Amino acid sequence: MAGAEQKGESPEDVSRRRFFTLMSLGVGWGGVVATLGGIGAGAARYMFPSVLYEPPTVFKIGLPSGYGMGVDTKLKKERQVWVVRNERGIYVLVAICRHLGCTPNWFSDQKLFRCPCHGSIYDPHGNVVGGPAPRTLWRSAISLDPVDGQIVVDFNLRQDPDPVGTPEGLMVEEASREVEPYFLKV
Amino acid sequence: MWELFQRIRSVVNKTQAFKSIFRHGFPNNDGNRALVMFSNIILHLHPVRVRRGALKIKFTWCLGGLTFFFFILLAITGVFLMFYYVPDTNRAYGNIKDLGTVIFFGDLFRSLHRWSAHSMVLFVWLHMTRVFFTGSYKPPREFNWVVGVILLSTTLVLSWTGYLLPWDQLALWAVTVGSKMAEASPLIGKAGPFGAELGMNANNDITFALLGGTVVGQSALLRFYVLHCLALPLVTALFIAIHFWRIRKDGFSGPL
Amino acid sequence: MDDLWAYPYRLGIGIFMVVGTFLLTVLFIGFTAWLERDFKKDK
Amino acid sequence: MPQKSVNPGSMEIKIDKKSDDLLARIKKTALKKIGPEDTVLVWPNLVYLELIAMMFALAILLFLCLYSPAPLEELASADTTPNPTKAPWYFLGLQELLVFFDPWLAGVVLPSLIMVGLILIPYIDPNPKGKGYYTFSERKFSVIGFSFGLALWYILIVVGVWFRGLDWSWYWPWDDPHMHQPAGAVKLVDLQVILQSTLGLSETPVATLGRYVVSMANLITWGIFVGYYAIGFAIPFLIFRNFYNKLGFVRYNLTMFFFLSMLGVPMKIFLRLLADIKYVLVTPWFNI
Repeated sequence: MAGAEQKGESPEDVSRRRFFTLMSLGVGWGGVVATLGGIGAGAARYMFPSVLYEPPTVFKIGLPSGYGMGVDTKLKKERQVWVVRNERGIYVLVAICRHLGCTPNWFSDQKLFRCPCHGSIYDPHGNVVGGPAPRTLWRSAISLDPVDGQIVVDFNLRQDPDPVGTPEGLMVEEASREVEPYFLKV
Repeated sequence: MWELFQRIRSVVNKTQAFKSIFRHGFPNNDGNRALVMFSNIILHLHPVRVRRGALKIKFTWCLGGLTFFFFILLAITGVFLMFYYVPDTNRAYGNIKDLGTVIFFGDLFRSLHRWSAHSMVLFVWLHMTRVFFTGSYKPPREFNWVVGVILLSTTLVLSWTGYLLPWDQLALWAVTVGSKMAEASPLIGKAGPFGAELGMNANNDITFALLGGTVVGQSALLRFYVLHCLALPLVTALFIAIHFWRIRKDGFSGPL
Repeated sequence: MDDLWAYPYRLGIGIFMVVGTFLLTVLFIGFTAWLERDFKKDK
Repeated sequence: MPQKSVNPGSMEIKIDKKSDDLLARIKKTALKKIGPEDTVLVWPNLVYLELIAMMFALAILLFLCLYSPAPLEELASADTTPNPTKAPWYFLGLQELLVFFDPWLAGVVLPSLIMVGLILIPYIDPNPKGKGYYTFSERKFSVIGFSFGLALWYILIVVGVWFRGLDWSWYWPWDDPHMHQPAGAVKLVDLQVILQSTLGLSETPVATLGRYVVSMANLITWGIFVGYYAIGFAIPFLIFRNFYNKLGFVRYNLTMFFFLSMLGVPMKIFLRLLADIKYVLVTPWFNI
């Protein structure tokens, strides 16, 4: 409640009563605002759960010997990844279209990944050869478990190089992608 | 500093935006103090003036007001709990355990929800007692008393349905006891007098309708969840509105 | 009648309930009467 | 209030006869006029008091939350029943009644009687005095009656919360709560059986209504039960006649029915506690 200024008192020399009124108002309402602020901040923090119940993002996908040449789609449904082997080794592509996150499908006859949502097309290396996708497919970090020799995939640790626009599409030089920890020379 | 603030304030007060939001100046003069009552949706529950006796706590003890405060608190904390609670018999208990352990402020919101629930039930009883002892239910306010009794029963059922949701042993068996009582109701309960005569059995009596089955299980949890989170709060809010409306229209009964 | 004070405490429960109910009734009535006097004093 | 204003060149708002009546009617039902002299502005006085009350209540609630947070027992399992199983505190009064009454009485009929009785209070209380202020002297019967009912409700809750332990048997605070009480040595007997043995009545049934075999003792128990209500209705009618006149026939019977039922609850409890009577009245459909 801002009391009206007493008549004839210039704003500079604020009276002692006025001063203490302002101070007590400040402390009082300051306390209220601080408390509500604290509860608000707590409530905001409440919205971010500390424990997630999502499927684990680091998982094993069996021995390297279990995967033949070319694209293997057996883990796409359960883990949303493709395991690809070429002459030099193995890499794991993440089955998430870089345009808007749909799951593309592998067409072995055409040797292409095609996204059903907006028609993005990727080659087996993950380069964009058609459609609106802005970047190439992610490759997850993979390593060999020293104990049982299985391939361990870290789904959220991904290789995402900057592609180069070429007539054939958005390309990334393959040699630069086949590097530790996204490629296993097995 | 002070004049700067004053200058800003005078500028802001004149902007179209400010004037569209607040249809009255800062209530530091009687004119605005009356206007603030007319133009504010929440404050308009109050009359512009009350008798001096209203300010004394010794009449109403602020019981009705606090009951309404608990109801609002319950609504707010209830919404927060709903962000994490799933009425599924396999997950409900886990959600509540999470709320109590890993979710920041989760235990606070749940305890606050529980304590304001118990307080609301207690204060509804005390409020009813005060209204009886001051004879405030006498004509022309009889029906407002009836609305109060309806509010009392919805509060009890709200609290009872909420009791089941954590799905721990206390919850499950406290509610099973309650539903067994319903089974014994005459005419519509299978175990009640004249129930069997009317062909009531485990699959069509009142308890079956209450639990959505013959045992307190998933469907019972879901029914109680819907009743607790949506149906009953709406009904209670509706009757609270009627209750407040009649208080304003009939005026206070005492020296208020 | 066996010992009324032993379990199941029949007499004990009976007395407890009678005394409890009586005390609470007097408490509520007293509260009203006290408030009645209190408000008469103010008027 | 429709103002009377004349805007040049636009629709003119007139107050005609019909709206006058409307105005009059609105004035009659509208807010009770409060004289300006003994009133204060709601803003800031009442509004700030409400804010303080709410903050105070919130402070207490937060303290309670820290002091005793919401408990969580182990996961619900249908095969193990905790001992004792207690309903929330506000229903423990009913659960306590279950010890003394049949489930249908304690669980359904009594609560409904309470609710209906509460709803009827304004309609059966003819006393115009005592409106809007605390008074006992002017409203003795209603205050005593209500206080007694409230006291019963609270004492049953107190018993249910603090004095009931394993197997829902009675535990004094000094009893060991984890040790089961010895099995109840008392054998409860129906009133009609007591009558039969004491008065030596014959077993032969007086009448049979389908499943209901009415023996003489049973008939007497009916007499006792109905007699209780009949006497209850008659006494105030004969002795406190002005009480009856003030109430009128319908209100009197309603009031007495609820009052006698309220008195009946503790009486039944004591019959069972002190006289080991299980049921006053036994029929194949219900027992009281």
